[in-house]
Amino acid sequence: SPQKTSTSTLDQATWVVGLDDSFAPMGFRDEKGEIVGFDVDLAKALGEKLGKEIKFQPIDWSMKETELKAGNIDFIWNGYTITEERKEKVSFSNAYLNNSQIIVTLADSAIENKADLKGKTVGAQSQSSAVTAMEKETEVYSSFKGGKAVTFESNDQALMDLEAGRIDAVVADEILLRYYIALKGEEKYKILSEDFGNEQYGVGMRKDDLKMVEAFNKAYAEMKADGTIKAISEKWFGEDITN
Amino acid sequence: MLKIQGLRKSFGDIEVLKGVNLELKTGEILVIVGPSGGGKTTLLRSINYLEKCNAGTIEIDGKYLMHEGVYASKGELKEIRKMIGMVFQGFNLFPHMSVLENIIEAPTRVFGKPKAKAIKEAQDILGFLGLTEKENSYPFELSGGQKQRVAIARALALEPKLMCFDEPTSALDPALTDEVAKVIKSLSQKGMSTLIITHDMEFAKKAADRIISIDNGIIIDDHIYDNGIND
Amino acid sequence: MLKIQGLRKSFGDIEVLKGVNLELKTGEILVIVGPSGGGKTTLLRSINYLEKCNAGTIEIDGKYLMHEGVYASKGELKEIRKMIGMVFQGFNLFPHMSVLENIIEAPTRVFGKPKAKAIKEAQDILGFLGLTEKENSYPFELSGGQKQRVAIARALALEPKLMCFDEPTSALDPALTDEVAKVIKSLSQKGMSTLIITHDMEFAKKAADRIISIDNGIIIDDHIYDNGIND
Amino acid sequence: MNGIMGFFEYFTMLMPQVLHGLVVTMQIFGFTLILSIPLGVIIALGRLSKYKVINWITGIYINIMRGTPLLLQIVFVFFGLPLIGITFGRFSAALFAFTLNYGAYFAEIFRAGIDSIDTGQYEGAEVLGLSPKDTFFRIIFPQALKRVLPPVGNEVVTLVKDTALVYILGLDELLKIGKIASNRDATLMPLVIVALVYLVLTYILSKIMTCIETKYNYYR
Amino acid sequence: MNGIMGFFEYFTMLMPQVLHGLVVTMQIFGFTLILSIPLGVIIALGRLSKYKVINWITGIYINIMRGTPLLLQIVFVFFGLPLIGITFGRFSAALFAFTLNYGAYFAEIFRAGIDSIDTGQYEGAEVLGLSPKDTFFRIIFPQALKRVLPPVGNEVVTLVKDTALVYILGLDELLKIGKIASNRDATLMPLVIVALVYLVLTYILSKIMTCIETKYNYYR
Ligand SMILES: Nc1ncnc2c1ncn2[C@@H]1O[C@H](COP(=O)(O)OP(=O)(O)OP(=O)(O)O)[C@@H](O)[C@H]1O
Ligand SMILES: Nc1ncnc2c1ncn2[C@@H]1O[C@H](COP(=O)(O)OP(=O)(O)OP(=O)(O)O)[C@@H](O)[C@H]1O
Ligand SMILES: [Mg+2]
Ligand SMILES: [Mg+2]
Repeated sequence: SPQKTSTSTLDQATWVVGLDDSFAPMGFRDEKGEIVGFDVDLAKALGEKLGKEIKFQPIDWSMKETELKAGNIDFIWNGYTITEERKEKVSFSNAYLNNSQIIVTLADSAIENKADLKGKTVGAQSQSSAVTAMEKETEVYSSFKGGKAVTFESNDQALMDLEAGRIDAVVADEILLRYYIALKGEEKYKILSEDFGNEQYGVGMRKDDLKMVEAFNKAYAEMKADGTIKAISEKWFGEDITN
Repeated sequence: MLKIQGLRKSFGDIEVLKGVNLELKTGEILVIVGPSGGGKTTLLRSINYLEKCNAGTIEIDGKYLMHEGVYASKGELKEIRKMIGMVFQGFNLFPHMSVLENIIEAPTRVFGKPKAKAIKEAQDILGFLGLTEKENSYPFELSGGQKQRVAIARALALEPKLMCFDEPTSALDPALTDEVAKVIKSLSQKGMSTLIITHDMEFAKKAADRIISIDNGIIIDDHIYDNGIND
Repeated sequence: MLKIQGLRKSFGDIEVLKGVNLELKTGEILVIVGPSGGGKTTLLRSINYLEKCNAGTIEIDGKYLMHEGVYASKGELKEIRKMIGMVFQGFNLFPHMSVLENIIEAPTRVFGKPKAKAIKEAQDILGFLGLTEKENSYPFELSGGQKQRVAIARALALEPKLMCFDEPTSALDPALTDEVAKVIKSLSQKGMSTLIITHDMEFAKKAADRIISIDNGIIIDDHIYDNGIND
Repeated sequence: MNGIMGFFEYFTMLMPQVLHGLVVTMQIFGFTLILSIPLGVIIALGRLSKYKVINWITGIYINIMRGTPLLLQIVFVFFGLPLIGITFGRFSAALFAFTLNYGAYFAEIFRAGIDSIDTGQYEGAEVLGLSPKDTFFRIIFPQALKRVLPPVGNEVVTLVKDTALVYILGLDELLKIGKIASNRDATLMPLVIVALVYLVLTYILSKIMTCIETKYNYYR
Repeated sequence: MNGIMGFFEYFTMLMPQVLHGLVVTMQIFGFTLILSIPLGVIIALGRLSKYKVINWITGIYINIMRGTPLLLQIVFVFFGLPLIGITFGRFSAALFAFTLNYGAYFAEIFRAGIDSIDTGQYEGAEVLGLSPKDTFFRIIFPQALKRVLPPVGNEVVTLVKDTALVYILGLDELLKIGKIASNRDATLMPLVIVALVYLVLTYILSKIMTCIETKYNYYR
């Protein structure tokens, strides 16, 4: 196996951060085509602190763990939700951001709570943690029209479909969804008070590279303490929402 | 029946027909001979509106196919062409149809003959052309002479007023050639007018009422031969 | 030169050659006539190894193309075939090559003639076949007889020991036919043996040393005509 | 996923999902085929028409359809048309885009096939007095059909694989099922399985095409 | 994105990225073309070979390549081959998979073209004593080339659009650039722009193909 099991990422001079460059505002491309975002700034800060050269490698999100395992990238760092399933495949850093799976409908929708979703078409991003979160609430999930969610390549497409009236609600990461709603006009949408639970973002590293995980957590804590993290969070979200 | 005056046709720079004049009476059999490349095929194709000519007049059975360089309307063209039959130098059989299907296609589709009647007539024609055994063969299974006879049969089944043959006996043996001459003669007695291109002088003399010669795009000899029947 | 014994060939159920025996001397010109569908083309194609026969012996210039139903080895076949020339009923010209290119292809590629020499010789042949003006034309621009003459020229340029013609004059006028007969005769005096299929008895008598007839897959008449030169 | 045993267990587990994906794939495939082939014939006729306008319009249509990615066409039909008030269902949108796209491809194939028929065949039909309609449907088209069978076969096989593009509409076709499972279980195994399913599918289709081609071999 | 003014501003802003994507697209396109056409000729010869083994192997190769989605082939080359110790770079992996895949498609096209040449042409060459090599390269292949130009043109246009599949390796080709921008700005405008770029690209390519076809029109 080509996995770099014997050596630790920590020993490398260059770190490759894998990200889906369409994942605003965590990691995406700006108008000039530069890779930017909250997670990108975090990674850069970490690299500076530890004296590592940071490279960003865009990947297809559906290939992320495969990319990590194959050694093409060293981190999955892109609004990567910590789940039990994923823990079996990667080692997570400590959680650094809280997030919830919120439900959005059009402003004039009659849907007020999860129970109202019965028999309705619900959209989400394919292979996102939103799907995992919904699947956990089996009863609600199976009450959807078709017995499951309709999954799209991106949250943007799910929202477009919502506007076209072919789906009745979208479930997604709060952080991502708020970004889109801000773009498309807040007045068009309604965010329900109920959600599909809280979860946390972490950084994925190779499963057996505990040395790296330890070093990561230590460095993060120091950056949190010295205000680096706070500054970045304020830049992207207007306030410090990190752990 | 057929009257051609001042017919001119060029391919690019080369003028192939240089003012052809020709007259054919009803029931007459006219043979056109002449050296290779003289324009015989082009003339026959022009009469069938397969080549567009540059100038001249073509009158068929009192109707103008072309009048002083101007072609008839689409509807008229269609009517005129229905009267003409043609056997190509290259046969142009339909490869996906059997011998019989090739022959009955036009009688049934164009003239609305009942299929059984068309088949019966086709079999008669195939009979005296010695092709009875091949009626269900496809063109690719035929010898050169067999293909040629099918092409003749297909044209005959149309019972046209004016029939054009381009080298109809090039692949036929003398016995069959005689047979074809006989068929043409008997049809001409029933009123079919015939134009034949051939290099086979034996055949020409057997079939023709009159033989003319064309060379270098012009009729050079209007009366090589005349069997005297028509005059 | 050529010796065929007991040659048999079937297409599916139909036996087309039913035990053909034939002998051709060096320099002899043999004309094969016979009714359409008799198996003439098939015989010629068999000699050129374009059809695989079922039984019999074909011996060419002392070498066995086929010996009692067994074909020669690949290498031998190649050597034997280099000696034979063939003009097809359907010409088989190469459409993407000009007349001149069609003719010089084999001399330059197979026999390694210098290009200038091959062109010179090709132009000579085109000259006495009346095609000088067409040397740069492509096959689709030629009339039927012109194509046929190019096919003849292409085969002649090979200077084969044994030449096979399948209806070489079907599209030629009498003057050209005579010309072709003359060319064949003069080459036969230089030692070329010739097999000709034709329906044109005039041409046959002018060219042939001997005429035989084939019908229904068997040689039925070994001496229709003999000009007495060879015997 | 250890060894052959693991493969079979995994295979059995995955099968129901794969079958579900297969059904979606086959639906898009089948309906597209049924709709786009006649469309292709019509467009091909337009392309060959002597009326300049029809000629020109069908030409532009073909160029646009073949000149832009099918994925984008699906996106425009599904997400774009609602902006101007035309809303398709998920499946109908996919079908609509696929039919328009494949209609253009088939049109080009048919046009080329029809063009390849020797002029002698037209002339033969013309001097027999056959109507343009008869000439086309009884003489030219049957012969063209034989010639276009191989390229049509190619297109059919491509269509099977192109159905995967409906993932963009949230339809769970074969490949998407495989990608989801591959990502979930961090193994390439589901993709291997999906590849095998495609292989079987295309194999069957090409056998069918060969059968049809053999049927047309009665003449040369 | 208000009106025509907005479009032009947006267009200008997006252009540098689009150009970057175009470069990636054109690289994959160009290299694949250069490598896969000769490969296609070789495989086609194998397919027509009288040696059963070669025939059979090339047949299987073609069936696998055409029978499974190119996307999966890319995934297998990039993620699968490292498992058996063969590691490609991102771009080389893409190129390798594309070449293998398009080689198979071109092979089928060439084979069909060669098959379509009349047996009379082989016979004509044979009785002239031309070697099999000369027969192929001087008589058959030049004529086949003329006939395969339209299907090759189709494949070339398809290739331009298929380059979009390298998104799976994270390469920033044209379509991905469009999708990212569309996603970021929550508008379909970038996709419209990308579609136009594809249209221009394929238009230029088909003009080039038409030129080449015209060059071959000197004979019929
Ligand atoms: N491919 C084939 N399949 C079936 N039958 C065939 C095939 N080729 C030839 N035949 C048959 O074999 C017989 C002999 O054909 P061949 O071409 O040798 O005749 P031919 O003597 O050259 O006649 P022609 O003077 O008309 O050219 C014919 O009856 C023909 O129908
Ligand atoms: N499509 C074409 N392009 C250029 N020249 C052509 C074309 N068709 C015919 N020609 C030329 O026109 C002339 C007359 O051709 P045509 O076929 O009418 O001759 P023909 O009298 O039928 O000869 P043959 O007896 O050899 O069949 C020939 O010199 C020929 O080369
Ligand atoms: Mg002629
Ligand atoms: Mg014959």
